[in-house]
Amino acid sequence: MNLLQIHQRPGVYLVVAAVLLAIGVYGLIRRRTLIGMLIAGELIFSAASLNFMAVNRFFAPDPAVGQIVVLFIMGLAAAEVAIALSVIIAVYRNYRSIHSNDLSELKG
Amino acid sequence: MSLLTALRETVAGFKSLLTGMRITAREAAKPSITVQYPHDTLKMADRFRGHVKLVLDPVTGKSRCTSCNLCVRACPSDCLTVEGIKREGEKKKSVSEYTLDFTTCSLCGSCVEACPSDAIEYSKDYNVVSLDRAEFARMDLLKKLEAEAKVWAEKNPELAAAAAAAAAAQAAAATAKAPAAATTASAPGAGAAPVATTPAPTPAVAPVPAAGVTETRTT
Amino acid sequence: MNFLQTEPIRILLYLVGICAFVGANAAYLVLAERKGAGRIQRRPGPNEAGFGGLLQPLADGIKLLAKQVMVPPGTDALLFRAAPLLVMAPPLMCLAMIPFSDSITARSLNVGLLFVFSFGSINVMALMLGGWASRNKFAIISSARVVSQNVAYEIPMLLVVITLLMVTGTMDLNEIIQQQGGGFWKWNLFKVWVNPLMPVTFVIFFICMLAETNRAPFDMAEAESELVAGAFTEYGGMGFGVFFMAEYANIVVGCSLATVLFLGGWQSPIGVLSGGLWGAGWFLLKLYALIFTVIWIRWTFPRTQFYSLLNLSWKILIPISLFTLLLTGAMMKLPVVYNHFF
Amino acid sequence: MSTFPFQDAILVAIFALVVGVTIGGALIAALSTRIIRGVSGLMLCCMGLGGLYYFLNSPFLALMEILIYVGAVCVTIVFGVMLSEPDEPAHEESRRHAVLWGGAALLVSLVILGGVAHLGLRGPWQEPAARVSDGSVQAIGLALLTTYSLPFELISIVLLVAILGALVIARSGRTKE
Repeated sequence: MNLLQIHQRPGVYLVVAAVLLAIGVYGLIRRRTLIGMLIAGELIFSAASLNFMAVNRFFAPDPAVGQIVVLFIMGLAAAEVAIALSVIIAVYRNYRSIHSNDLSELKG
Repeated sequence: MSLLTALRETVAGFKSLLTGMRITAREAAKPSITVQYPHDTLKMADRFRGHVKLVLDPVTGKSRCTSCNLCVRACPSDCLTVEGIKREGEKKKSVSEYTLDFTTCSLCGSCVEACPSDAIEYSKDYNVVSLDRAEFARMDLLKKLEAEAKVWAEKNPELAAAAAAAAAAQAAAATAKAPAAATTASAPGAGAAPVATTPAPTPAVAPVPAAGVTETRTT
Repeated sequence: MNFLQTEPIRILLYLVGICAFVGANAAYLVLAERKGAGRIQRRPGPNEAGFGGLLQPLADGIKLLAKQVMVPPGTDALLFRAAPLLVMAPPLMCLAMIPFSDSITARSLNVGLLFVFSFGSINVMALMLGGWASRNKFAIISSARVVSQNVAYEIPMLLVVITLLMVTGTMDLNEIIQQQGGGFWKWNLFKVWVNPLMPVTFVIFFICMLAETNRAPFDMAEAESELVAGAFTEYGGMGFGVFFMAEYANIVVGCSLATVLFLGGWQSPIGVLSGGLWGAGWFLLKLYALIFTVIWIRWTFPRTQFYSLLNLSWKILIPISLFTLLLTGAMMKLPVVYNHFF
Repeated sequence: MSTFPFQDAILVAIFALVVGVTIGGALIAALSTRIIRGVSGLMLCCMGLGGLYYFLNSPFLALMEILIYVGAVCVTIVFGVMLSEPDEPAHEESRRHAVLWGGAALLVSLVILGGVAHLGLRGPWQEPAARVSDGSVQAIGLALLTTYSLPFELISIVLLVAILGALVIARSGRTKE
C-alpha cells in the first residue's frame, strides 16, 4: 500500500470513524455528568457522519446523497443539543447537580 | 397598532443616533482645546495664591524688604525667618535672609497682608517640586529673588543698568559722605556730585519707577 | 515572473502579506482609534512618541512585549495559553478569502463567504475559553455575555447574508464583486429594484458586525467600567496584546466583508479606473471609511444595557431581516409568476 | 496552478495532522475531567472532521461542520456549562468500582472498534460504475429541493419544535419560583 496515497483510501476514513465511535461509546459509559455524556454523544454523531461521507465519496453513485444526509445529521445534532441542554438546565435547577448518580431516583 | 409604533420608534431611534453622530463629527472638526502641559502651561490668574515670594523692585533690582519682621509676627504657623542688616549708606535695613518653611506654610497670606512695604506677594508658581525635603523645609526666597533678578536683568538691560548705576551712585554718595561729614549736605545736594560723573542714566531713572511698579503688580 | 508564479512562493507571499496587513492594521488602528477619540473630545490624542504620535504603536508593542506573561494560579493553564492563539487565527484565515483587487486574492474559493462565516464563528469560542479559563468573576460574566450576544447577532447577520446570496446567486466573493461593477448605483447597497429594503439590510449587517466584534455601543464583553477588562482581565503582556489586536483584526475582516458584500469591493464608484492597483485603492478607501465609521460610532454612543442589546436583536433585527428575506424571494419570483400566468 | 515540490508528502503530512487532530480531540473530549476541556476537545475534533471532509471532496460540508459544530453546538454546550457546574469530582467512586467500570467501558469500546473497523476494511465495498452527479454545492442544493424536499422540510420542523421545546423546558423552572 502506497503511503503517499493514504488519503485516497476508504479504509482509513472508515477506521477513523470506528475510532471516533469507540471513543464516543467509552465516553458515554464513563462520563458521569450529563454534559459529558452529551459531548460523547456528539462524537458518535460525528463518527456516523464521517462514515457516511467516506462511503459517499468512494462507493456512492450519487455523491450528493451522503452530503445531504450529513447535513441532516448536523441539523438533528443541533436540535438534539438544544433540547438536551434545556433538559440539563431544568434538571440542574431542580437538583442543583447534573451528575448522573444524583439523578438516579425517579420521583413521580 | 403596535407594529407601526415599533417601526416608528425604531426609525426615530435611528434618527437620534444620526443626530448624535452629526454632533460628534462637528465637534471633531473644531480645534482642540486642551493645553499640552509640559510644552504649554496656562498663565496663572492674578488672584492665584502660590507660596509667598519677595517682590523684585524694578528701580533697584533688589528686594524692598526692610526686615521689619511684621510678616514673621503675622504668620500663624511660624514658618518665616527674616534677618536683615544695615548696609552702609542706606537709610533702611535690607534683608539678608528670608526663608520660608513650605512644609508648614498653609498659604494663608497673612504675611502679604501685614507687609507695610509691599515687599512680598503670592508667586504664580504652581508646580513646586523637589526631590529633597530640605528644599521645602528651608525655601530660600532671597535666592529665588536673586535668580529672578538675573533673568530680569537679562531681559531689561537698560533698567538693570539704571538700577546698577543708581546703586553705584548711592554707594559713591556714601563714600563721599564720610569725608564731607561736616557739611551735612541734603540728599539732593549729595546726589549732585555723582550725577556729574554719570550723567546719562539719571534722567532715565525718573520716569521708570512708576511704570516698573505697575508692571510687577499686574504679572 | 515565472518564479513568482510558483505555488510555494505565492503562498509564502500571501502569508507574509496577510500577517503584515493584519499586524499593521491592528497596531495603527489603535492609534487611529485614540486619535479619533481625541478629535471627537477636542484634544490631540497621543502625540509624544514620534512625529505626531506615529511611533506610539511601536512604544505600546515594546511595552507589552517586555511584560511578563503571567498565568495566575487557579486558572486552567492550558486553555489560558491556548485562547490568545485561537482568537488570532480566525481573522487571519478569513482575510485569505477577501479579494483586495481583481488579481489580489490569497485564495479564491467558490464557498468563500461560508468560509469567512465558519471561521469567524470560532472567535466566540476563543473569547469564551479565555474568559472561562481565567477563573475570574468578571471574566466569566464577560464570557457569558460574549456567548449570548454573539449567538443573538449571528442570526440576523446570517439572514441578511442569505438575502444577499439570493440576490447574487454565488458564494464566491470575487464573483459577488464582479456583479457590482459599473458605478456605485450597481452596488448591492443601492439595488433597490431587487429589494427596496437593501439599505436597511446593510444597516442590519453593520449593526451585527459591530456586535460580533464586540465594539461599542455593544462592547459588553469588555465593559471597562463594570467588568475591568472583561474576558481578558487576567491577561497581561502580549496575551492581552493579542486579544487587543484580534479585536481590530476582526473589525478589519468585518468591514472588508461589508465592503465586498454591499459596497462593491474593489469596483470603482464611478465606473472607470477599477482594475489592478486602482481596485486595491478603492477597496482600501471603502474599507477605511467603514472602519472610521466604526471608530466614530464608538466615541459617539454610550454602552447599551444588556437586555436592550438582546431585545434589539431578537425583537427588531431578526423580524426585519426575515421580512427582507421573504421580500427578496417574492420579488425575485414575481417575474417568473407573471410570465407563467400572462 | 503550478507545481509544488514534495506535493504528495505535504498532502499526506496534512492528512496525518488532520487525522491526529480529529482523534486527539475526540480523546480529550471523552477523557478529560474538566468539562470545559471536553468542549474544547470536541471543538478540535470537529475542526479535524472538517479537514477530513475537505479531503473527501466536500469543502462545503467541511465549512458547514465548523460553522454548525464549533459555532453553534459547542457554543450551546458552553452555555449549558456556564448555567450549571459540571466539573466532575476527582475521586467520587471507589477504586475497585472505577477499575471495573473503566475496564468494562474499555472492553465494549474496543469490541466496537474492532468490529466496525473490520467491517470497514473487509466489507464488500464496490466502486460505483458511474457517478450520477459531481457532488458539488449546486448538486446538493438541487437534490435538497427536489428528491429530498420532504426530509428537508421535516428537519426544519424538527428544529423549530426543538427550539420551542427547549424554550418551554428551560423557562418552566424559572416562572415557578
